[in-house]
Parts: sequence; structure tokens; C-alpha cells
Amino acid sequence: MITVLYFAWVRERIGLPRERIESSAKTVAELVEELKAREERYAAAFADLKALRVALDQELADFTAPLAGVREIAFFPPMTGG
Amino acid sequence: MITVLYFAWVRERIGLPRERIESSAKTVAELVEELKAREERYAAAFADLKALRVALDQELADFTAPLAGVREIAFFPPMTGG
Amino acid sequence: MRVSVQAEPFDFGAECADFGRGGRDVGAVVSFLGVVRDDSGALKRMEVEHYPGMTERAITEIAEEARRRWDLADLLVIHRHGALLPGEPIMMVATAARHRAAAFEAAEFLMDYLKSRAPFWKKETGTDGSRWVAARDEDEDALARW
Amino acid sequence: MRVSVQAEPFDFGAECADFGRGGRDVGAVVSFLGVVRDDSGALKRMEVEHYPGMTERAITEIAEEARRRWDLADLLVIHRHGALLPGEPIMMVATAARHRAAAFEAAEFLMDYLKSRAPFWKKETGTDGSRWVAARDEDEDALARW
Repeated sequence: MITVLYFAWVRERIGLPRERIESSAKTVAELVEELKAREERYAAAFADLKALRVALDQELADFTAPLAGVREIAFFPPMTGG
Repeated sequence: MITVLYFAWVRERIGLPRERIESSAKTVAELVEELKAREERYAAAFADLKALRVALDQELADFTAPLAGVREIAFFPPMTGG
Repeated sequence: MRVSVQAEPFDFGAECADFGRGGRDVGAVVSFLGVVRDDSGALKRMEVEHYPGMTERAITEIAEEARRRWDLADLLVIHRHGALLPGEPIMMVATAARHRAAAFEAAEFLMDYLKSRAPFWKKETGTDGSRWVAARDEDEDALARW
Repeated sequence: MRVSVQAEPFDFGAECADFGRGGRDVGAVVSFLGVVRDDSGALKRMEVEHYPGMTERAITEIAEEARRRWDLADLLVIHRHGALLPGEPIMMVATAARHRAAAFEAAEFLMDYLKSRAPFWKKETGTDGSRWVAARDEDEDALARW
């Protein structure tokens, strides 16, 4: 089980801030493909990966990163702090 | 008659903050030569012109600048504001 | 060094009054205040979303990187989340150092990284509806100088 | 815009509390505070001499040049003269603009020019006597970037 978090418009498109999912995905990209195949709202949220960022256990990561040992994954648009 | 002002260590070496002098100098450099010829304390203050700055009527200027029309001239070391 | 991620307002004047003072080796204090700006003239409010847990961690890492790069006597970051009104302080950064170059550079470094690497997202609500503020290319580009 | 050359202390926190606020187009406020630093650990006091008349004129010209170069909502310069103790505020600069780049750049520009082009001279008195603070080559070099 992995905890998946969504922020900003990713959260709005998917319609929930977090969920726990069972997945055999080896990488972030594989997990994204699994999610996109689920429902249209996931496909819409993940349509353009260049518009998205990902964090693994609260550290920024790449979509090619492995998921082994990861407990928390977050998807969100580019950050706009400051 | 021109008002001559001295600041910081220039003032200390010459021993006064300002004086009114009569001069026929055409440029700052000529005035400096006149002053240096006066007394040792002036010669000491003006020994190294690279260590000095000059302002004519409160605007920074060069030692080659003409004195025509100038009412106030000031000599001082490089500024250390801020 | 202090890092605070908070919903509550902060008092920029009071923070500036005390920050970086007291040490005899401090010659320069730089502070930055970010304010909710109303570009359109129609902004009603701004909502700042963040990623609890990662936010504090990311800002602390950025702050520690600044302390490795510059010799700082002190450093402060406050960033708010939640609902804000136009003109309200949204965040601040302050740095104290011997000389002004280090204080300025560290403050700009902190701002550049907070803009693009701390997990905050802004949503503006105006008279014509709501929209998420898009990241600016120039903010991403600003990181290249460090 | 406000320029003040004064012997009296100023309240940095109070100045920061009000500065640049109120306009809906201000998103970034940068402030700089210069403090009397004690490098040797033996500084008793600092005397700041200036050129009355030229000082105000030079600072005002520098400030107006900053307003020509950057789109600033507000600008403040306060610089003290006279006798100061270690740890005391000696001067401050503040800038307000839409974006942080303009506010930071204008503040640094003001500082670089005030350092080398405003007629102030500092004399330090320590336990071992007095000396005039020498201008630093890097302060003169800093002007080249503008």
C-alpha cells in the first residue's frame, strides 16, 4: 500500500486530496499509467506530465524514479511559493 | 573668492574644515598646486591625488575640471557611506 | 535560524525590529516581504495551499543550503498558507551577515528557491471566478544563477 | 519617496511596518539595514562625518536614478551621521515594487551607490586609538555591474 497525495488543480481534477492504493508499479511512470487507466478524471489530471511534479516521501523526484520502499507519493503542478 | 571645504583626514591634516581663498587657478589641479605651495600641511594633505576626491558646487568632478563659475570646492578621501 | 509555516498573520515590522541584532559581527540585515498583489484590480482573495510536512522540510533544506553557501549570523523564513486578502503579507525572508553582499545574495537565493521549490500553490479568486496561479518561466530560470 | 540624513536614531522595525504598504500593485518589499559592526571586538564608537548639502543632493540623485531604472512604488533612504555605538543602526534603504527582482535590484543599486558616491566618511575609535575607515576596492568595483 502506498499513500498518494494530490495538490492544487491535480487534487481538484481527481476530486480527492489523498488515497491509499495497492499497486505493483515499479516506477512513478508505471503508477501514473495505472492511475490513468482507472478513470477519466485520472486521465485528465495526468494528461500532460510536463505540467506536473512528483515528490517521493516528501522529496522532489523524477517520473522515472523507482517506487521500491516509498510510502508516500505526491503529484502537483509546478510550485508557486514566495 | 572661492569656498574650500575639507573632510575626514584631509580636514584633519590641513587643520580646518573650510576656508575662503582668493585664487586665479583655472582648474582644480592648479588650485591644488597653489595650496601645496602654501604650507607643509597642505602638501601633506594633497601628496597623493589618487587618494582624493573633489566636488565642485556639491557635484563630484575631476582634477582637470575648470573652476570658472565655481563657488564651492570640496576635497575629501573616497567616500565610505552605507 | 527560524522557519515557520503558518496560517496566522505575522508582524513584519516586529520581526524586522529584532532580527539579526545583538551580535557585534553583524553589519548587514536584508529582509524581503511578499505581499498579496492585485494585478487585475478585481482580486477578492488568495488561497495558499501547501503540503504539510514536506513544506517545512523543503524550506529547512533551502535555508540550510543558504547557510552553507554564505556566512550568515541569522536567517528567518515565514510563509503563510490559507486564505489571504489583497495587501496582506504572505511571506518574509530575512538574513544577517557581516557584509551586505552575503546578506543580499542569501536573501535572493532563498526567495528564488522558495518560489519554485517549496510546495505552495496559489489560487486567486476574483470577481470573475477562480484560477490557479501559473508558475512563471522566469522564476524557474532564476534558479540557474545559483 | 523619502530621503533623510539625520543624527537621530531611527526605528527600523517601525519603518518596515509601514513602508510600501497600502498600494494594491505592491508585491515585493526589500529592506536593508546597516549596523555598526565591531570587527576587532575593541570598537568603542564610530563617528560618521558628512558633507551637509551635498549629502542630501547626492542621495536624492541616486534615488531618482533608481526610480528611472526600476518601476518602484516607493523608496526610502535614511542615513545617520554623528556618533554611533557598535550594534546601532547606521542607515537603511527600502524599496517596493510589483515583483521581487526590481525591489532587490533597486535596493542593491542604492546600497552600492551610497557606499561609494554619497559623501560620508567613517572614523572608528577603539581601545587602541582612532582610524578612518578605508574605502574597499570591492565597493568601487560593485558599481561596474550597474
